[in-house]
Amino acid sequence: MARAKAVFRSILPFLLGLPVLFAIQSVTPPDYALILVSVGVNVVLAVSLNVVNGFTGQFSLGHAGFMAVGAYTAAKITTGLVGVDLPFVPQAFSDQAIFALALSAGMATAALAGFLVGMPSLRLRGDYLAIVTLGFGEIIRSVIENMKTLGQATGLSGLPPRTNLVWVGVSAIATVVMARRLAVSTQGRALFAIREDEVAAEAMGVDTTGYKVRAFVISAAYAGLAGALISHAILLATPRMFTFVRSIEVVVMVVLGGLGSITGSIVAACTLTIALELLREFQAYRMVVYAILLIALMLLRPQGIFGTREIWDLAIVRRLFRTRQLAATGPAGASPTEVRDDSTKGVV
Amino acid sequence: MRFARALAVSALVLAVAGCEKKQEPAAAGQQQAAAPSDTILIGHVASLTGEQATFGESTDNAIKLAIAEANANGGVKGKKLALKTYDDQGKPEEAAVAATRLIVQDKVAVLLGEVASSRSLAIAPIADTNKVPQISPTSTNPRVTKDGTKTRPYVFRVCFIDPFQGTVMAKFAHENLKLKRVAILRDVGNDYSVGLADYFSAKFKELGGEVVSDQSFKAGDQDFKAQLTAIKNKNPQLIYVPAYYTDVALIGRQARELGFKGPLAGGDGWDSAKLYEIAQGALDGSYFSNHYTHENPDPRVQNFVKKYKDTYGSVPDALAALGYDAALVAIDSMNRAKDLTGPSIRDAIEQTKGFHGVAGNITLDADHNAVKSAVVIGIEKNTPKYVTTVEP
Amino acid sequence: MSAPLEAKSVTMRFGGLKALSEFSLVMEPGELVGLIGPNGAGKTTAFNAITGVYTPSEGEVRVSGELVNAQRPHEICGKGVARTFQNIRLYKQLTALDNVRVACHARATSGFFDALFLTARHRTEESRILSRAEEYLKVMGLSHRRDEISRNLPYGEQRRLEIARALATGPKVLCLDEPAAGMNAAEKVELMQLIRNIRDRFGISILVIEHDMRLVMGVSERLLVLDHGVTIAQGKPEAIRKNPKVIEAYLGDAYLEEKHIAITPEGAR
Amino acid sequence: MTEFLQHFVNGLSVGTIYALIALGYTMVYGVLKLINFAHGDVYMVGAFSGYYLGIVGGGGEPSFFRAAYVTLGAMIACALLGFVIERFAYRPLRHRARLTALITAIGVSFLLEYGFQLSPWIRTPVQFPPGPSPRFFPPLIDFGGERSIEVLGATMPKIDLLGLGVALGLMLVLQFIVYRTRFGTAMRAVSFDPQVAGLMGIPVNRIISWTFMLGSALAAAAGIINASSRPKIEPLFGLISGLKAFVAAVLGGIGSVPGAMAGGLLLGLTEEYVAGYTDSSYRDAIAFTVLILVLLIRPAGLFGRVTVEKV
Repeated sequence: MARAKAVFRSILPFLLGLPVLFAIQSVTPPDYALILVSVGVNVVLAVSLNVVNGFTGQFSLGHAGFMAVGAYTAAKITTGLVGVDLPFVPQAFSDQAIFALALSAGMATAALAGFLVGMPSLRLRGDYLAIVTLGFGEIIRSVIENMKTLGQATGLSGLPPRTNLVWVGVSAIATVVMARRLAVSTQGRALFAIREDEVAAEAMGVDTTGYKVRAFVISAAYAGLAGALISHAILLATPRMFTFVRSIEVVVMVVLGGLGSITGSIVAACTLTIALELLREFQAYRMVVYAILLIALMLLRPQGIFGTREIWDLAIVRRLFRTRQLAATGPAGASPTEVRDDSTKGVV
Repeated sequence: MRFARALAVSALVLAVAGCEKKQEPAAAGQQQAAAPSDTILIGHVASLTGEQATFGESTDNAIKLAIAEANANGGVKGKKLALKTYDDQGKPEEAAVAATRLIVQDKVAVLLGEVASSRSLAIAPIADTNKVPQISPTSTNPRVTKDGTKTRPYVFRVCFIDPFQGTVMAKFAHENLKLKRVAILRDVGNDYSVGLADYFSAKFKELGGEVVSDQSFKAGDQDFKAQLTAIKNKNPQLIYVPAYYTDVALIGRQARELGFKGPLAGGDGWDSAKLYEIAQGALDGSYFSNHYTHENPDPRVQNFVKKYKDTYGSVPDALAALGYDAALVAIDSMNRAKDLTGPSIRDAIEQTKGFHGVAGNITLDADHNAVKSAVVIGIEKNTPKYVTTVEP
Repeated sequence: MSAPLEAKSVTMRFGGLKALSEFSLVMEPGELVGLIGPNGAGKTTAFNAITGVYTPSEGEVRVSGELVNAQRPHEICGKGVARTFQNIRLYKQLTALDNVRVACHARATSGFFDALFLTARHRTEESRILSRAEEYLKVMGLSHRRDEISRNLPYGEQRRLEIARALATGPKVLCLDEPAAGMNAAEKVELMQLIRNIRDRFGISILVIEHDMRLVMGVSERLLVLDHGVTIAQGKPEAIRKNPKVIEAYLGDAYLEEKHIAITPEGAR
Repeated sequence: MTEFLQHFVNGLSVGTIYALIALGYTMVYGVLKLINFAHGDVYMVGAFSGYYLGIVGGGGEPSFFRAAYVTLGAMIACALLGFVIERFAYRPLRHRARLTALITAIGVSFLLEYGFQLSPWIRTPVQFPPGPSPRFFPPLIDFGGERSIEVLGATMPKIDLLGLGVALGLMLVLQFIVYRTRFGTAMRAVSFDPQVAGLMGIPVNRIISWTFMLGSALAAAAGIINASSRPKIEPLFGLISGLKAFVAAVLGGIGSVPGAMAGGLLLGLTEEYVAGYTDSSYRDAIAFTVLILVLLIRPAGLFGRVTVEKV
């Protein structure tokens, strides 16, 4: 019974989210669907990168590399199993099951890549780490460009159209839930401790290297998921989709949202993606406007949209919800009541 | 709890936003193609910014020219044509979004683009699903119009594909130039370059020649001497550089600086006035395959070259010529189509036969590829000179 | 039963410099030992060598009999040696409670998987950590600061919070690096009393670095005096007080203290 | 042997450019601990300034005078650009988290790259912005007769030789400035601890501005030298070079002047030999692998000093 309850609590966000997602899926026209897919994918990317850059304070610039690993793995599986049906189930279900398998495989290989990259590089700090992760990202891309089975520069095309808003939504929820649960857990606090003071974290029994690698692996897995999703939305995986510029875009979202703030990452990912879409009318001026926007936003709110806090920590939002608690606001995941009233609040 | 609440609220907001957004296009969307309006919109997806912006720019310029001409001649079926171009920054995922927006929101009758195969591949499934024909001006990868064994019903191109162009130069080098030993320098990050290089290499070997060195670079590199030194050391008689003029000009210069005296060769990516401006004679004695030649006395070609030059101040490159042709084929097909719905236009495009474009006569085969002759152009005294025509 | 902490002829070399030579110490259970010496005597170096921040160039460090020389600080912490820092190193942006909760993590058994899937183990662990953390805050008299960002605490409370944090790792040996630095005389006396209480309440051994000799003599059962990396004396406070070597080494510093000339905490590394 | 030597010569030529850009990176990083992401684009602007100056003034025959005028002009233009960037995009964020300034740096980088890709607003006497298509950079110096010299069968363009000389000269000048002048002393003080330096009466803001201007001017010089040797310029050509130069700076130990020089040359030579002797399609991958290996063995780069955090 307790076990069933635990399982239920664990999947509750998804149970709540699914009907909403199906509703959204059924009413969204295809043009908005594709935009929403990229919004969702960017949320996955930004929130997962936040685990490394924001929670743990390690500056990684290799997110696109892990996306590529996830995308190519998943694409290989779905294209390889195209036309394969599981017995005894309808074809649509079989397709989705294979896609789920492909997504998981993408996450797993990306996580493995994250482990291989993280093990050596996380000995380095700050900008050195940044440049090494960037280097790894480029190495991954370079390897793909040279592999005949991965289609070299053309990449893999003709992927089955499996990504839909439900998948993207579930992935986004999964990422946010992952980040949030981490933030309020003792493991997450260990990550914050590493960000705040690595020496002191180590002295208080936090295996800093191990935790950094773990954060890196988790983050890479979700990047792989994002890669798999976007490639099955545009039915294509090419090295050009995973350049270091892509990694930089994600870093921009994370910093703009506020390092360590999950809701900040979400809001920044949505805002930037939609803003870029609205700016499409400007044609060549689009990126210029975008650049000016970026500089202006950073100058106006240097701490990011929400700083290290979450949206509900902001005074205006608090008033809106008349939160009981008036104590000083904590940084991401530091809200102390979170664990205590677990019985009612533990859902996410 | 607070978090759960926030999540719920944001989900709600998202849902509401989704519904709201839904309303306007749905309302407007019902009458889609049947709506009597006096303009026909043509969509173009191009890389107006990013690494390949220069190609997107010339294609877009040429398309504008074609549409202006068509409008001056009375438009199509009594309606004026209008062009809507979206930038994709040279990214496939952006191209997909841009294409979707053009089709669903702007309701374009025909979609033109993209220059690069990797981006055309992102657009192709969208064109198919929405039953709006796509004509790519310059995507040469066979997979653009053919998904596995199945031809994509709504995707066409007005250029020849890699297997043909690669073999043209291989044959020319082997038979006309009587060369036995060649080297290849390819742009490993560019599907166009890799495709051409592979087909060239296969054909040249099949003809009994030898590829002594196969080197790579990446677009944006400034220095190619490492590869060229290695190549020169193998003593090839010719270096095949299937890349864009932006890189080829520097490659030519650096090959000469290293003392390589033989010819270089390439494909239609070479065709641009910039090539000669930057190479400054370094490419003299080289050859490249192309769709057409500026020297062609055909008034259509001369007219296009002159107009383009007058409007944009530069000689059109191959990308411009093909962009122009793609637009012309689209306009011609719309004229022939029984109505302006996607399927009708598609049928009309499919029947394109012997169409007289500036970059050659276009006949579309069963796989929606343009079957047309290629010309080989030689470079003498830093100017292009027509050499020969190769029939398919 | 071996001693909770034992250092045998530990030597630390940095290039040609011998920062610590032949440092030996056996901590008995429940013992309160003072480590004193003038600025630059190698006190903090000794701490760093014991807690794994540095790997000793020579000699052995044993925790409960186990050799821990090459182990990393978190491993040594896990074996039961906790420390504070001379220049306070709290997690500045976290609340007081979270600072302590991080330390409770050292004894946690649940992993990332439990956290991400909210297993039963994770939940019991979290509530256990919470109650423990609150207990330590209470012991150190910081309950009222529970939810405040640690950066915003007054100096003295930051010091106390650091001790609470070290205690929360569940140590057998607690190493305090100048816990009274920067406090006034009354606060210092109060703190020393607190340290004694902690020792009595948790039954752990405590090793204190202190600059102020008189103060540390009041609380310690045993003293160790370092000068230029060399242990010049050790024994009961009364004996140390009379030791001529100690007086000689300390003259300058004691003099300074008397004149109330500020000595920056950084000075004694 | 000839081939080996030829590769060496080629590698030096590429490495010179990396080194020159890396010098600017390293200086800015030294004082601000900021990855000036826009540095590669300042390099691009430098080349374009030279291009415009070459067309507007002094057009006509290449000469030493013209080269000097164009180079100095471009250096001044970029110094001003560097000043503006620092003043308006970085200074307001100096006391914020370092990643914040990195984002504005990315913003500035985008602004320059995409701004220069716009189609021209001004058409005479020059087209500005230049638009995306590549442009030919006119020769500034006429070496008369042969453009290359030959050493043991390896050819080296004279312009590359000149570039190497200029780069080494600039490095020595920089080393002199940093270690032998009052300005350099102040710079090092600011680098060590800006707050304390401020308390000691050093005008921190002015020192940082000057450092930025100096770094940007170096980038401009690199732009001109590169464009003279490889006369094709376009708005995005600073992106990759900037990245590589940053790698070079890190390789040499970021913050170190000789390190930047050594890192640049080493990276240039590594790439060259990798591309020349192994599989050139892995050129970038192997260059990055070398970087990673070096950093794993020497975490602070070749010339950087490992700073042990005091506990």
